[in-house]
Amino acid sequence: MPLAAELPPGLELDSGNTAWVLMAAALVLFMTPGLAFFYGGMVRSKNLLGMLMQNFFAMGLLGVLWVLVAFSLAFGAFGDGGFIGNLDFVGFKDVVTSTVTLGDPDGLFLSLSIPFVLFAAYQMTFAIITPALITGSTADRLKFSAYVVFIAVWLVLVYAPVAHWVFAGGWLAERGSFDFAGGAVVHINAGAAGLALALLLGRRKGWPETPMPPHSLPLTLLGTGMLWFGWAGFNAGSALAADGIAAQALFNTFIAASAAMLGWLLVERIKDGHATTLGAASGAVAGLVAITPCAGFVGGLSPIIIGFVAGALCFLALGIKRRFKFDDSLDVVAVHLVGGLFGSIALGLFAEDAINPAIPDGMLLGGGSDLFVEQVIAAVAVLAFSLVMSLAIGKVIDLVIGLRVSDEDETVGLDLSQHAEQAYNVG
Amino acid sequence: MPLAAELPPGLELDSGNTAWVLMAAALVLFMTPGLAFFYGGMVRSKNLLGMLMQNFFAMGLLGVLWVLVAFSLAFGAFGDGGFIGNLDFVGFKDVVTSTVTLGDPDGLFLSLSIPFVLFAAYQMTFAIITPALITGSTADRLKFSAYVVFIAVWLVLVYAPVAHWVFAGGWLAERGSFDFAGGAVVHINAGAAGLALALLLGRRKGWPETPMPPHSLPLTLLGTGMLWFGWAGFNAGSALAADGIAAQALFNTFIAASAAMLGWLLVERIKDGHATTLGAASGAVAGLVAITPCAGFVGGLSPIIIGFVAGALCFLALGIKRRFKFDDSLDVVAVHLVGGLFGSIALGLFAEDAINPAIPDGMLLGGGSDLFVEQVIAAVAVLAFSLVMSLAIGKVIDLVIGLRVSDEDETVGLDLSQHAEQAYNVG
Amino acid sequence: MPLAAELPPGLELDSGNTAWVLMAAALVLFMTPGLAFFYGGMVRSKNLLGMLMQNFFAMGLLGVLWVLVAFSLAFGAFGDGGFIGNLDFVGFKDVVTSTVTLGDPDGLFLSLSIPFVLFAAYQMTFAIITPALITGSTADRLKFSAYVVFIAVWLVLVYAPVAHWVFAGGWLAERGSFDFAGGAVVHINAGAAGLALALLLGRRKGWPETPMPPHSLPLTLLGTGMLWFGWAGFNAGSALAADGIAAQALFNTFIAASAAMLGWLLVERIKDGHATTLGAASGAVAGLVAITPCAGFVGGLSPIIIGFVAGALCFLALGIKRRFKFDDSLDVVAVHLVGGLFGSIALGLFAEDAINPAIPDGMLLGGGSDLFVEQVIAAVAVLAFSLVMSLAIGKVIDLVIGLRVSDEDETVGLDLSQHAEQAYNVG
Amino acid sequence: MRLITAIVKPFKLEDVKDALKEAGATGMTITEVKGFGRQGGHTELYRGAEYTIDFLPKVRMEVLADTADVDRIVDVIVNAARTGKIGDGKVWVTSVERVVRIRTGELDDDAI
Amino acid sequence: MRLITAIVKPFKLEDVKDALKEAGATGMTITEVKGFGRQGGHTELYRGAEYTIDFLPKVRMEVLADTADVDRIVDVIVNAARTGKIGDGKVWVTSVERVVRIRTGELDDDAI
Amino acid sequence: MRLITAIVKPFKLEDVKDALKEAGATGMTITEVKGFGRQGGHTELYRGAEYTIDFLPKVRMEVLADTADVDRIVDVIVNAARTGKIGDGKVWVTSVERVVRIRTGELDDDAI
Ligand SMILES: Nc1ncnc2c1ncn2[C@@H]1O[C@H](COP(=O)(O)OP(=O)(O)O)[C@@H](O)[C@H]1O
Ligand SMILES: Nc1ncnc2c1ncn2[C@@H]1O[C@H](COP(=O)(O)OP(=O)(O)O)[C@@H](O)[C@H]1O
Ligand SMILES: Nc1ncnc2c1ncn2[C@@H]1O[C@H](COP(=O)(O)OP(=O)(O)O)[C@@H](O)[C@H]1O
Repeated sequence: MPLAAELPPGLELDSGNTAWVLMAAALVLFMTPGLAFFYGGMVRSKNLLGMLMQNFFAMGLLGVLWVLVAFSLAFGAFGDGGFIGNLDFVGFKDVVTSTVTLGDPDGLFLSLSIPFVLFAAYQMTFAIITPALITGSTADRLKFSAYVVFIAVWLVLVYAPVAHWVFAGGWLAERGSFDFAGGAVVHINAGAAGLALALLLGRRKGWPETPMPPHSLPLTLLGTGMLWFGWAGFNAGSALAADGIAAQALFNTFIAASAAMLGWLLVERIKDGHATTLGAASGAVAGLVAITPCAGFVGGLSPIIIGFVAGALCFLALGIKRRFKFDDSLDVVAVHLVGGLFGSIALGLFAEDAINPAIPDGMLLGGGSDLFVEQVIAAVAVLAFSLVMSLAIGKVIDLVIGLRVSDEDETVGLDLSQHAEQAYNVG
Repeated sequence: MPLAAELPPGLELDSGNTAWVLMAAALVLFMTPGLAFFYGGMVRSKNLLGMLMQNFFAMGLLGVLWVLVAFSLAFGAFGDGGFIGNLDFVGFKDVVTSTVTLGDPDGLFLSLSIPFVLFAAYQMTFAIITPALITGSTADRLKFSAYVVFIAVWLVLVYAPVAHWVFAGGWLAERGSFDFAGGAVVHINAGAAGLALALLLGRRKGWPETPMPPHSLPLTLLGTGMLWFGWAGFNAGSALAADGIAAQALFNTFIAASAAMLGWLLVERIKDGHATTLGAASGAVAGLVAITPCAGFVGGLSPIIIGFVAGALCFLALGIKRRFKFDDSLDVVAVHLVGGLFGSIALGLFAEDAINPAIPDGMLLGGGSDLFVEQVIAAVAVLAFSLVMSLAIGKVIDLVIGLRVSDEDETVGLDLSQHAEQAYNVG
Repeated sequence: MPLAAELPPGLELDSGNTAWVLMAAALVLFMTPGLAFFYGGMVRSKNLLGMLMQNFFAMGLLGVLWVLVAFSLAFGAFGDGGFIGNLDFVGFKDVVTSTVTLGDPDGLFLSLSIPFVLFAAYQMTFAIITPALITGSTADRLKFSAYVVFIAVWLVLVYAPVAHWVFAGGWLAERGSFDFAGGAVVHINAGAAGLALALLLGRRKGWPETPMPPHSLPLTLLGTGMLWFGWAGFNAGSALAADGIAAQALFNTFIAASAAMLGWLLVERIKDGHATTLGAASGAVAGLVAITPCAGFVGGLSPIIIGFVAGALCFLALGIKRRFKFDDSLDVVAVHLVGGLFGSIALGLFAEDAINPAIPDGMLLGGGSDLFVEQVIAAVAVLAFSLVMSLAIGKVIDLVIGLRVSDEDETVGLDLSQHAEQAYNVG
Repeated sequence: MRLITAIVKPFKLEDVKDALKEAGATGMTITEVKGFGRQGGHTELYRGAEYTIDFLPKVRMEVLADTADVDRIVDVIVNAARTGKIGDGKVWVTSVERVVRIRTGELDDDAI
Repeated sequence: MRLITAIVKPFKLEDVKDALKEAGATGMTITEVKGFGRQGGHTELYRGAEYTIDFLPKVRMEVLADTADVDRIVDVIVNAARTGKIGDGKVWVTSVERVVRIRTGELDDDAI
Repeated sequence: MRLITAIVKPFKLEDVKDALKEAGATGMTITEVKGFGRQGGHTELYRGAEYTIDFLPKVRMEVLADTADVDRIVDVIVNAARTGKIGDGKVWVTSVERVVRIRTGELDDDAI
């Protein structure tokens, strides 16, 4: 692959597109604190700082690792149809402030109308939140040091390759699968890793006999608001332009969350007799997850259908962990893995060429089953890769430094045992 | 009216304008969680989730209803000078990703330089927050099921027509009244509905003898910050462009909030001896409400004057509910109805053609009384329509399923009785 | 100086640039509530509202003063190489919605491609947060009335001139020092004022013997998230365009915060045995402070180095107040003064002409020591001016109305004594 | 002297306080507590799972009183706190050997 | 009648409650408290400064009981609350002169 | 054995704890409570309305002690907690029949 600098230049820099992606990068960055509070509200108060810290620390560590090495492994060798990038952009070398074209203009390529460094920074915010999603499944018992090592290794060995496959013209993209903003790269990927760690860690002391209700639903709802808001940047920003596709993606994102809230609450109401606020929050997030791969590719009432089904489905998927008795504490599997799988595959049904000429029509729009098959292949490939790799990485860390805090530290809580702090000192 | 598709196309898509409205839509969406916390901090903790849920649920239900039917009722038949839209855009049919011109190019029309779907999504965020504003007057005693039915019906029968009158070239627009971002459509409208429901519901148990102080002013201030921030999108986004009018609107919005905070606190300080944080928050919101209709139409020191007077006036308007002994729990009347009326009418005084050529000069700028009269007519029309309709809708719901929770549920609180949850489980 | 209106017009209005600065203004506005929570979480709960109020009140008072007089004192007489602006823009006279050129096109000038009123509003958000930064050093004991007077006078007598020196082509800019987004104007300036007031006020009752741990670290982390997010607008918005420099500034901002978190936590972990969440938050903010002057001027790995060193350095600087036993309650000196000094001076080392042609290369890039010397001069000048002026203003206020609340009010807390409110009434 | 301790429903606190004030009580100390009793708890939902909360919020009041006033004060509390529904709570009386008012050092009956 | 008061570790609350229920206790009242004792506190960090928290979270339980049941109940609590590690807490018993059930006005043993 | 209960001003807690430690007390349990007394409450504002808060924050301390130590401990508390201003609080003493240390099962004086 030629260096970026040797490729044809990018499109002319467009200030409107740049304005939107600047903002989108800030919005996605804001999602990680949002996630911290979304999860943080659900844990017991003695583990709140542990949860917040894991999320905020991802903003520190993963940003730096992204620049040093992971961006290059993900987006180097753009469009090579391969498994992983290269070292061209290590240390953000050649990540210039002008526009560039990445890839092979005759094959898979990306011609930017925004500064290259902005593209790389925008992608950085994805690389931060994806590993942070995992913290939901490991809540209340993962050692901080083990967490630090895990996400560092996982970013390089799992996230970067998967991002290459899908976002950077790697083998899955070349085969013909699509993922607008990360249904597979972000949600299936993190969901599978969450499952792996939940299995390795074992259950929280007392689970499932002892109820462990959320210590502060207002925090969870705050996080939900921040996530929903930020997701505008996540999905509509992925258009890398302020155009009709971005507009459709923004609309789809908002309405899928709305519909998913209704889907979740309806089933909850029927099954349990009440519509809960945690259900509203969880449903909205489930819809946001499911629409992520589809955001710039579907139109009409599709986002409402996708959202509504995702809400109902993810609610029902809560039963999986109870059935198989693994303690995915805050339901990363039910929301991110199931939601991500559903959305990625649903794209094979609902994709609409008229909305985005880059994609063929899905099955329900008369486009045949090719896309659907590719979507399934991509979903399964990412799931399998992430699960196996995460189990392996987790296992090694467990053997070397131990994944789980001691019994006593778990009883005392992560806040005191891992960080020598307490969340609240009111009064 | 011809279909959008048959009208002359819109302006060329402008990426800068699109970038700003994408962002503005996200900002306005973020206001509803902001409102949830603004109100949520003021209720007693046993009713906190009830309040948060009502606001978040509006984001679910009203989004979907907007797409299915309300957008079409509001913006169909654009510029017809009539009472309500049509069914052209039901299910977002023909809500395309390209720009369009709505209305009659020889009469009232809107020629977009942004994707039509973005315009519709942006307006969706207004349709979500407006009914949500009502929850302030009904706090602590409105049944969740009754709330759900009320906002659904109200969106279709009240919000959609009023939006048509004012925003979509309906009869009030045709007469010559102006409303930049929703002084009448949003604030008078919701304020009158809030009054109606407060009257129908009756007082909270114990009001006014028992003090019911805010359970968490930090939440209220958080909501204030979120609202103030989001209001940039609400008002400056209503320019539908990133231009001088948007810039003026943004500035006017911020400075009116500032001045209103000073106005409120000054009167409070004189009357009660202290400047309170709740006063700072409430004053800022009062200013934001009052500047909403004026934002892109006034200049110079007008926004400071409008804001300052609004702050003082809304503080004094708090006395209304005490005088007439209706329990508008969180002062929707004093802040939104009074603030909205004041701002809408003040526009007749302060409007400045030099700032925005679409509007004639107001009375204080030598423009005569025509505009002023139209502003009063529009304000009164919206107030009367919303009040009567809301009373009717609320009364029917009361007869059929009951508006108010049982005494016992009210004592226990909405969180447990309506949602089987508690907000805080700290410790 | 000719009036703006008499100068050559600005560049053509660019909707993309305007979109970004609209958003950036909203982002910076959102930082002040963020700061309120960042600080608010650290105080004891009886002083929480006092802290929140001081920050929110700055949004009211300083906005209005900015319009009435301070903007003109800062940006009038643009490019005169002088000490203070003039009265040309008093009351925002001639602050038009079109673009303008400020200054002398043959000397120091600013040719806007965004509406002038947007530039003035954007700068307003800086003028609000800078004095608000000071509240960290005066926590828990500053009288509200004294605060009000102090920030009003300080805005006019300290902030406006310093902004003129640096941002408006005043003497420091003319000499050849640079400050991308306010390392000197904002952080050194506020940090020195914070030091001055801490010295004048004396120590909180019980400090340092009695531990005064943060009452709510979640609030502090929420504030951190809001600040980090808003800082995108603070630094990248200072490009006043959506271009490559803005993109680089955004990236530099995010990554410096990341690296600084790592720097702070590493030293903390080594020294105290744990990485704390407050450390993560404080480190990130230290990095944001330090990168502020450099944001649009450095590239490559420089932002990582600057951030990392800033994090470690500011952590170590916490010892200063313990060594000299002054009670800078929430470490405005260690974070803002030290971080601002470091960043301003580091620019003399790391500045890169290839990133931004406006600046010469720094020492480490082979640019010689001129820039470095100018950076030191500017840093020292602002520090000295602010310290002396703040001491003087504070002293006068102390003599006239008293800076500090009574012993009893301090014991009761600011919330009740100053605002007749309590933050939390849960249960 | 006696110490009267009462567990009452939180929303009755104001009534009880007012009644005590009227009956001449000059002081009391209250604590937010949680009670377990015949009243049973309630069910809450958490993502598709139901669980029972056994402990309900109650307020615990302590009133120091002259022995002579005890009967009257107990009656006042019982009357003001009664709703007639399960969970109204208990009142109990224990004997106190000594009371000191910190401010003045006054003792026993003078200290109340 | 007697009042049994126990200070226990918070995470033992469920166990103790269940044990009491099994042993036939029909009610109890609990309070979140903080304890200072031999267990010592722990160290926390605040921006480079260490400080010690002397008070640790504990739960205080109050159980009114017939005099005849006291021994059994104390045993049940002690057994259920014991971890064997320092800081397990105390149980103490005081005498109660009178108990009233607010709802019914029942007295003493009937009121428990 | 005796149980000494004290209601003190919150900001005096540290002083009292230190004084007790110095006087050799090995343990105590504290609760955040609210007190109503001669001190009166304070006025708060809520959107143009004034209301009075009758209950002020106080700290309740419980110290189990050998009968022989009671006088000394009461004195220590009273002295450390006194500001001389209204609202300083009360100390009272009740008799305890039995004390058990949960960890060891030790009884009475040994258990304290
Ligand atoms: N044996 C007991 N010891 C201590 N507190 C008790 C006891 N029984 C009941 N309580 C307290 O009294 C409250 C009400 O008791 P409950 O049995 O529910 O109803 P009732 O008082 O109407 O019989 C409980 O929530 C608890 O706080
Ligand atoms: N003298 C005392 N008076 C009241 N409470 C006490 C006393 N001593 C201990 N406690 C309570 O019991 C708890 C445990 O006591 P501690 O001395 O730490 O361990 P242990 O009970 O194992 O000896 C303390 O945290 C405190 O709440
Ligand atoms: N009769 C009482 N019973 C229980 N607690 C009391 C009683 N009187 C006062 N207290 C407690 O003591 C505190 C201080 O009492 P107060 O009358 O205000 O002042 P002082 O103790 O100086 O006379 C009260 O806030 C309350 O907590």
